[in-house]
Amino acid sequence: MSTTYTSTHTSTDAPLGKDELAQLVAADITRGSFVNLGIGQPTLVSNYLSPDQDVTLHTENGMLGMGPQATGEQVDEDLINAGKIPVTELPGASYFHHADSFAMMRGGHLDVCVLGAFQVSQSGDLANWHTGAPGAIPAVGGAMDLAIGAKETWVMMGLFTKQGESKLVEALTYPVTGLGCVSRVYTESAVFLIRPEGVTVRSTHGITFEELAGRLPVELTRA
Amino acid sequence: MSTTYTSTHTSTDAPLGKDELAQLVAADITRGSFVNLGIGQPTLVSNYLSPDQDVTLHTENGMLGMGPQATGEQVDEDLINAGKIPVTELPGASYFHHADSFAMMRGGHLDVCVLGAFQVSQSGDLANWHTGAPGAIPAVGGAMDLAIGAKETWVMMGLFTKQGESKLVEALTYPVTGLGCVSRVYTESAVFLIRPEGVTVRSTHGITFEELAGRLPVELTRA
Amino acid sequence: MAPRFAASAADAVSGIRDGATVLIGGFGNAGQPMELIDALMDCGATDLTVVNNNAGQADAGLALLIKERRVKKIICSFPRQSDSWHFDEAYRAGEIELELVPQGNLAERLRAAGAGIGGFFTPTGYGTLLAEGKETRVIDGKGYVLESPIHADFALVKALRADRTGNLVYRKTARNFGPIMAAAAKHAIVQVSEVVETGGIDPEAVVTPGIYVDTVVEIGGTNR
Amino acid sequence: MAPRFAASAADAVSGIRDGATVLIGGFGNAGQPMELIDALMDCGATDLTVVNNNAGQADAGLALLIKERRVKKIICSFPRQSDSWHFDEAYRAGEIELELVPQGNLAERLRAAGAGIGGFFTPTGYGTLLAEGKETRVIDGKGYVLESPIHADFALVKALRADRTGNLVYRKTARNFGPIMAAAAKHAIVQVSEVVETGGIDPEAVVTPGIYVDTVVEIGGTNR
Repeated sequence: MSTTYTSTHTSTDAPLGKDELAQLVAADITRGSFVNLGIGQPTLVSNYLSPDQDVTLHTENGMLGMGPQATGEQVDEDLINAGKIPVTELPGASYFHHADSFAMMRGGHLDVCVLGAFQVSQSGDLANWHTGAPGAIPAVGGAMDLAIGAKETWVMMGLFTKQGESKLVEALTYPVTGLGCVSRVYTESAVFLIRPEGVTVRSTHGITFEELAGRLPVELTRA
Repeated sequence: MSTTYTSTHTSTDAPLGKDELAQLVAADITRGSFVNLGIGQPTLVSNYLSPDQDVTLHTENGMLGMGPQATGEQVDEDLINAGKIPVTELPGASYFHHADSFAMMRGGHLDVCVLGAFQVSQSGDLANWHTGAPGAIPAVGGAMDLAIGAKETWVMMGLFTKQGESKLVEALTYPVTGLGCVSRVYTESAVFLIRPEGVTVRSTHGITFEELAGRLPVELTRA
Repeated sequence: MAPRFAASAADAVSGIRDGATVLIGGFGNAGQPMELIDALMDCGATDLTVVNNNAGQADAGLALLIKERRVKKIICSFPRQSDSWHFDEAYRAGEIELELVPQGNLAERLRAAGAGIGGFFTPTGYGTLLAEGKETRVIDGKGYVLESPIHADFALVKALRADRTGNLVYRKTARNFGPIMAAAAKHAIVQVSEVVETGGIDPEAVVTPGIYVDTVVEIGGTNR
Repeated sequence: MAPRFAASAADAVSGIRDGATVLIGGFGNAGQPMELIDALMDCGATDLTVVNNNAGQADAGLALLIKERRVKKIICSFPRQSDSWHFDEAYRAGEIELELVPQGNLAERLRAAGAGIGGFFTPTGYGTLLAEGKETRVIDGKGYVLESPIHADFALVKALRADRTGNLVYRKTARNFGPIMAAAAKHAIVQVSEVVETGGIDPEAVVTPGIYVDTVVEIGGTNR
């Protein structure tokens, strides 16, 4: 299943907050999709999926039909998401073991996966598992499986580092998670579509297209 | 799990009938084994397994805990064995799909598999799927999976062709099903153990060891 | 996406075009999607590649597709049976291509397609005619053959029950190839005895999650 | 063979010797066989190779085994966590070997071991540091890495319920690595909340057939 988007460029005066960004991602998910929201920031997206979108959430630790975070009496240590947070079960859920769960991802059955990132390259290469810093203990989890498994991989991230450098880059300087896998990047300042022909800016937020083009080391076209 | 047998040679005056042979195989199966009996003649073995042997039968079309052939009202077209014969379900049974079922075999989880054969070589190579005759339409089914999957593969066959030639051979002339996989051969005239050091005759039936040694193209030792 | 609930078997298979690769479930009569196969016969699609354990029996179902020369190639483990006369005739006439695959490799190749595996080393078939021309490798002293996934356009599967999200359960040995075929095909078409509301199948007992199911048709019938 | 029903967790793990490879189920606390891990701690076996999704958390279970330097090597996907201080210390001291594996490859390598697959081509990890030194291949334009099965001597698994033949069912996301670890190990040791008579588990709903289960210990406990 593909997703739809407006083909004309839009803009807002202010950068997007994390919840606004999550709302934007949620609105872009096609009705009836099967979606994995990774861990951390992308899980916010689930707060903005409407029931009539009929989206089914997958968690790679073995479940389809995951419901909202569990509270109070609902908390059950046998029912957690990939971030090890207690969740709930919706009608129509199913459970399966880890090999079946990752087969479901690797086999291309999920429509969309939304992930965080350290960097994304203009050709859709993703870095989100390892800083490569000396002395850092590496941990990968399901990051590499998620990156290359779904029909579409979308990234949610801040566009700039604390030092003001672009995290959308010509070529990755962090270790690779997956090659050529990212098709969209959602940031507080802009939404990017990564296509074979190059990077398109779908919308800008608190920054003009021209300012953005001046700050990023990547050739951009306006949607 | 290994199986036990008497280490001294035994003999009977007459060749074994099919049911006697099945009874002999059944008696050799260690208590608590998981066993696949293929199709055709080896399925007779199930008639001679005693309840206190606690043997669990596997059928490669997706079941453990297969019971006896179904009769009358028991017949259910959704419950068949690998030979497509209606069977029954015993308490403790389980069902699984074809990939899981063959993974169970290929992964070496079955203790014994009993198969028919056209030929067995002195090194345990098995031929039982294809005559290789010109114009014959080949069909393999689960034969190659069964041959190499179980911890032990036993063969039940007539020792001689209609022309009187030995089916226990130095090297196969029929197309191979599996290499070095057979550890025992049960025939009407003798029971053979195939070991790295050679072929041992465990028992003779209606033929002396010397007569047997004279008729077979394989070096034999007496148990 | 929640599956489409088709009005009839004919409606369910209406998207199958000439030249398609079609997986057909079942082992013997157990799990054979007979109504879907009959509908495929009626819909006229030809030049098909079919994957099934067998190559048709007697004068029904897949055997009729073969009789009418609608199947250009069959991938199966056990074509020759006492009542496979239509296949036998087409094969001897050189009018159907046969790819013979050991049953466990057939199952694993389908599983690999659904699981995104690019190829795998299997011990089954090593040293046999069916490994000729294939890459082999000795790993830890044991011989293996490299086998590839079998991807397909459609799967025709019979299950016992579906819920409204497409979750499936099967019945006894009729499960056989159904789950792996549903996952290996781009579009899985499933006939069931009954459709129940969402929540009507225990989440612990779901065998095929709805993500693998695209079209469902309720046939009713004789299941106990 | 029907499984042995052990009198205690200590009895259940008593066969684990120095140098063994031990698979430990669980993802977070869900499906962690805590009583079996504690018993492994008490039994004294050392020089272990452990396979788990993580590398121990806080001051319990696997973390304590690592603290005591009983684990010479760990194969896992996610060692570094906020509370993985015992692993972090051992690792920085060069006193534990780490084999880092993407989670899906870890699961598939365990599945391959149980399924008799000699190796498989997976797209996960292609072009990354974790594929360095491994055989790669481009198949139909897509890059794959060759990965090998992970065989083991023992598996420690937590399930919800066993019957007397060893058939198992799990509970919700506590299923995770249990079924594939039970199949990948020579000897699967399973702790369950309850044991029921043979026939007490629906044959259609069995997740791990008893053929994979060698030792069962009933722990009772808090499962709902």
